[in-house]
Amino acid sequence: MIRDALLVAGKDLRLEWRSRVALNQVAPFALLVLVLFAFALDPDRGLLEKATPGLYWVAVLFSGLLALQRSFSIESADGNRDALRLSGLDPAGIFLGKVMAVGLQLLALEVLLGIGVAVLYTTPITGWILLLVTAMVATVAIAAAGTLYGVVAAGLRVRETLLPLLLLPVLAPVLIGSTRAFEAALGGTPSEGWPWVGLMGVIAVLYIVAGVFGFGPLMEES
Amino acid sequence: MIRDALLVAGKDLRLEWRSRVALNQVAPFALLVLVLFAFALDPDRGLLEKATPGLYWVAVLFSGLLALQRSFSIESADGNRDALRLSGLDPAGIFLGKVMAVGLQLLALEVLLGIGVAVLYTTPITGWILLLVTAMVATVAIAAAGTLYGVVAAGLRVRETLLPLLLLPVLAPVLIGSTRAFEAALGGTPSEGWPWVGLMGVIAVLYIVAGVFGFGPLMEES
Amino acid sequence: MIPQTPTEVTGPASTGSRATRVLGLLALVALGVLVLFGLILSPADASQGESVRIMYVHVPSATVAYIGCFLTTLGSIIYLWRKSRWWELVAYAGAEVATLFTVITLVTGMLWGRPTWGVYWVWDARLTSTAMLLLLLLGYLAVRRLPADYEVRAKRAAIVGLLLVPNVMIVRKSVDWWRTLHQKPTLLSNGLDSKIEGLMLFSLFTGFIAISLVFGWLIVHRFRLAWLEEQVESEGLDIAIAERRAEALIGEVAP
Amino acid sequence: MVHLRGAVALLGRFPALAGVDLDIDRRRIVLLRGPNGAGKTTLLRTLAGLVHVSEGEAVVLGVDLLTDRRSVRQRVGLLAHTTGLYDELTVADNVAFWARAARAERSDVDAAMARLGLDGRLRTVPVGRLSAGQRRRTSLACLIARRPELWLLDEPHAGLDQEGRDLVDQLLREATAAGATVILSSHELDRSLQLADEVVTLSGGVATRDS
Amino acid sequence: MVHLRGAVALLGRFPALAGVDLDIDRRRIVLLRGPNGAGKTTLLRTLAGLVHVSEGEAVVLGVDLLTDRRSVRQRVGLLAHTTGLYDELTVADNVAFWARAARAERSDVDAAMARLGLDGRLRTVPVGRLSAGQRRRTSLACLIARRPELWLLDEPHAGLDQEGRDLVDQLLREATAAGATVILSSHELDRSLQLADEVVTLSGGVATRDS
Ligand code: HEM
Ligand SMILES: Nc1ncnc2c1ncn2[C@@H]1O[C@H](COP(=O)(O)OP(=O)(O)OP(=O)(O)O)[C@@H](O)[C@H]1O
Ligand SMILES: Nc1ncnc2c1ncn2[C@@H]1O[C@H](COP(=O)(O)OP(=O)(O)OP(=O)(O)O)[C@@H](O)[C@H]1O
Ligand SMILES: [Mg+2]
Ligand SMILES: [Mg+2]
Repeated sequence: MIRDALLVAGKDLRLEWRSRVALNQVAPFALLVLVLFAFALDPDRGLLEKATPGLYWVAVLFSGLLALQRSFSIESADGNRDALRLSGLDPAGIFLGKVMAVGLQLLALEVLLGIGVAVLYTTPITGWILLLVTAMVATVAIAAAGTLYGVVAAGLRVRETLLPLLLLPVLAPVLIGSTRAFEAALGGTPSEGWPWVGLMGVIAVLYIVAGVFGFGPLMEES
Repeated sequence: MIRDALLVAGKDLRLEWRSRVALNQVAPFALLVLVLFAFALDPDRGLLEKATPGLYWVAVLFSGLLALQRSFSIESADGNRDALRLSGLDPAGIFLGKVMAVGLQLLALEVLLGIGVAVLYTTPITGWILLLVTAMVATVAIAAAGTLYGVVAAGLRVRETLLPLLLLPVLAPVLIGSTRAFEAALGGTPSEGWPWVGLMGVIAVLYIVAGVFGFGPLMEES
Repeated sequence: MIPQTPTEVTGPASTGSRATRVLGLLALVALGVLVLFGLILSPADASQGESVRIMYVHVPSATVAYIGCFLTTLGSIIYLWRKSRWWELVAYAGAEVATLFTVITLVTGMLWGRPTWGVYWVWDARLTSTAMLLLLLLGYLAVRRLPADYEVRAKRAAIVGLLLVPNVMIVRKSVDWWRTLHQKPTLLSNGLDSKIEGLMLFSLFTGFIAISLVFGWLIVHRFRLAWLEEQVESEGLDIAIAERRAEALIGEVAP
Repeated sequence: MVHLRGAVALLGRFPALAGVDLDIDRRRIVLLRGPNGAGKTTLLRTLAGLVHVSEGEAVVLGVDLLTDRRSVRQRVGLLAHTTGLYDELTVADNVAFWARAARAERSDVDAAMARLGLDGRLRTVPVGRLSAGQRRRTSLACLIARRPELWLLDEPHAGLDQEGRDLVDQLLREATAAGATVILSSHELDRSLQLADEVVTLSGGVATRDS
Repeated sequence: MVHLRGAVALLGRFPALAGVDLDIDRRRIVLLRGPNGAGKTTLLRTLAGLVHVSEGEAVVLGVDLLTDRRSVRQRVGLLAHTTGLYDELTVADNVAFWARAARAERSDVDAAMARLGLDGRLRTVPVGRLSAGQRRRTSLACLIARRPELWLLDEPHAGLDQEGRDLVDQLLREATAAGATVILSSHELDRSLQLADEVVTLSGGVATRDS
């Protein structure tokens, strides 16, 4: 399983290396989302600062969505699904491999967005440990849920529209949790943040487990 | 040109009629975005109400993006671009046809989101004429710019990521303009809104002209 | 049998010439003069203190970034019209260098904003429109660097580049009607009156000259590099054709 | 009809056509053959005005491809490997759209579908659910409804059953009888050598005419 | 090896296989033929464990397809029309990925690529830029590197040049000599009738064995 996961992750990252889509397109888009939000809200200091954690995570979510779509558009070639089913790769391995590749790209995005937020919204940063742990856990949760639902949407020619629809409600708790945890960290009350991290940890584990067992049947259909 | 435009628009709408992607997926997504925003911002009444026009248009933008991606995923079948080039259809006609089909779907989305906003955020609605004209003009601007950049991104297997990157900064003025116009309408000072409508009209015309002339060369390459 | 890739073919090895070396030298000298006047000779500003020295880089950078954008749009128009590769490369070089100077403007502006406004960033009209400009440029570069053939990338990028300046103008105009904190035009609107003191004004002009020279040098070199890559490619073409034809002979021996 | 002299076509940097000489008269059926990667598909796409000719002479249907590719396109019909059909639309919708885009009459559309056996149950099946051969037939129906002056067919027999193959041969003979010119590529030599008036062998991007 | 009795397979609501009886022994080369839409592709996909059998009996390689499709899949090799290759990765990357996914050795991968003539310039070309036949060869290379027990080939000759066709015949003969079983569909009867030990004709989702 681990071997298969590494094989798949390696393939995805090599493809990214050759095509540089995440680098040239997803990363600028992430910054864009930040700027856009600032447009939409009145450029009134107080409001923006209050909403920073929420906006950060909404931005992560939207650009993460793009990274996920790319991850599945790779697999959308005609007959790719059949090829994977015939390949002998362990479905759990495929799942973990894609989670790993997406997770790595997401982490890079989050660092970038973090810098963007810190600079653009001039938020003073405190509570490092909580921030880092929150980011890690939330990333795993997003990557796992995204990959699981990604395969549901994949191969239906409606990926672009279906994936966000499936994913956003599922990730709403992650959005709330990570926002609250960030607020706690930035607000100097980390102890209020940890329960949220715990919640997201539960979600992450839930989706990893669901993916490891559910990916097989999902690839199975028809 | 008009004949070709109608042929293409008819084909797109028929395809939507058969597959119901916009109806079953884009529309729920649009509502979802509204709900998500309510989550991300503190569910503090005052803040939400103040930000309603901005959030409405951000929601229109994101779900319009999906509708556009769908419009081009239709054309992404292997060899479709060649087929269009050989078809004898006037490129300007193809452009206008796709703008028409997307525009109609966008208008439907806007009505839906309007109802959503009115209900979810309990915003009292005033200044009907300005609201309607703003929506019309903004729709044309979004559809025209989106279709033009859609074909720039089309056919390269990177559509999902490239289109938002290209489109969002271009549409930022539309976002600002329509938000301000809505604010003016809802705030009871329509006269402040009209200059913004004019600005969006300029954008719409710019992109329609660029599309009518640029679509040919864009389909030409290689 | 691994065929030679076109880049292994040797061509003119340098991107410089006598003229550009002189240009580079001038740019260096001007930068030296700028450092001398900007950091040492010119006085600190009455209200802004030492931080005013950032202006000598900030303002010229913004200006040349605009020039770069203009070059991109111009090059794109001519490429679409005349299919001129030369102009396409000018457009590309313009966009890359404009991106660089936009970043410099943003960074210097932010460094300046901290002591003057107390924050690195505000959602002010000019700042926001500068950020948008950067994003538009990144969009152009993303298209120009698509993993596809030259013609495909060039044509699509040209359409984006064509709309670059109009877009910048629209973004500019739309945010101008917003709230503004940034410096209003001081130089031209007020003429050379007492607002800027003599030595500061001279330093600023030195800044313009130095940055413009650097800009020119970068554009010329970026363009030359791209051009040489093109040349090398087309030189590789004859070899490639010969190799391709050789395939045929092998094919005929064993049909 | 077709006149190429030293025509070079690049795909990316690769000279898929490395100096092709070719002259074809009206009403001929010409077979292109050659090993995989020889450039047959590229040659057909070039003649259809889809690939840019970067060197040499290239005149098709009296139009110079170096200066004007667009006006050639509407007058040729290309049967390619990729069909460009919309998977979610039915067979009838697809044929109607593509044929009417090329200004074909309604009656031609129906005749073409009937000719290829697409007038029964298959009419209302979405193209995405067709078998390989049925899909190919749909593509062919779009083509014949257009009545092109120059037919360019990339392995037209591939995927079709015996009856379909005979039908293709017959369609091509009818087309030349009606004044059109036909160029096809094929790896199925038995059948296509019988069909063709002339044979051109492509290899390494260069063409040689067989006696 | 293969035992079907009254096997029914639905695609959507359409019974693409409407009660197929079929028995195939080890080391045989079996040809499936029949008109377009007869169900050849569906039958091959069913035997590969990709399509659900809703009625009847179906046993492949000793595994009952009605209860366990997954364990069959790793032991068969399917050459389909759609290749599932990653367009942006090179030929070598693709073959390596798919072959190693099936636990093939590095040396087998290289041998397979050499066998299909993919060891020269083509190694490092992205698959999206290959010609139709070259793409097909890449797909075949993935297949032979896996060394399946049961080979299922959907029109294996299509798109290949003369040398490639001979190579396919040779590969299949070698495979049966090494103990594998081969089932192929084809519309190219001249060649495949010579190759096959047995011929099965499919029509309207029903199979009949030719004497
Ligand atoms: C991130 C922050 C900043 C950005 C993105 C930025 C951007 C720009 C741009 C684009 C221009 C050229 C405007 C034009 O010619 O149309 C400019 C000019 C200028 N900036 Fe900034 N700026 C920033 C911060 C600052 C700060 C903090 C100051 C000083 C208080 C400042 C002072 C000036 C001045 C004096 C000019 C010349 C104005 C003129 O004569 O037109 N900028 N800036
Ligand atoms: N961008 C590229 N880089 C390198 N080689 C390329 C590129 N694009 C195409 N090729 C090569 O150009 C040739 C194109 O051949 P073409 O598709 O015309 O062959 P064909 O004669 O139709 O072959 P087949 O019989 O396999 O269909 C192939 O050798 C292919 O590998
Ligand atoms: N969802 C569906 N609804 C209706 N008919 C369907 C559906 N899916 C498949 N079919 C039909 O099932 C049949 C599938 O045939 P299959 O692809 O197995 O044919 P084949 O023998 O391989 O034909 P070919 O020689 O053309 O490749 C076709 O007639 C097709 O139209
Ligand atoms: Mg070919
Ligand atoms: Mg079939």
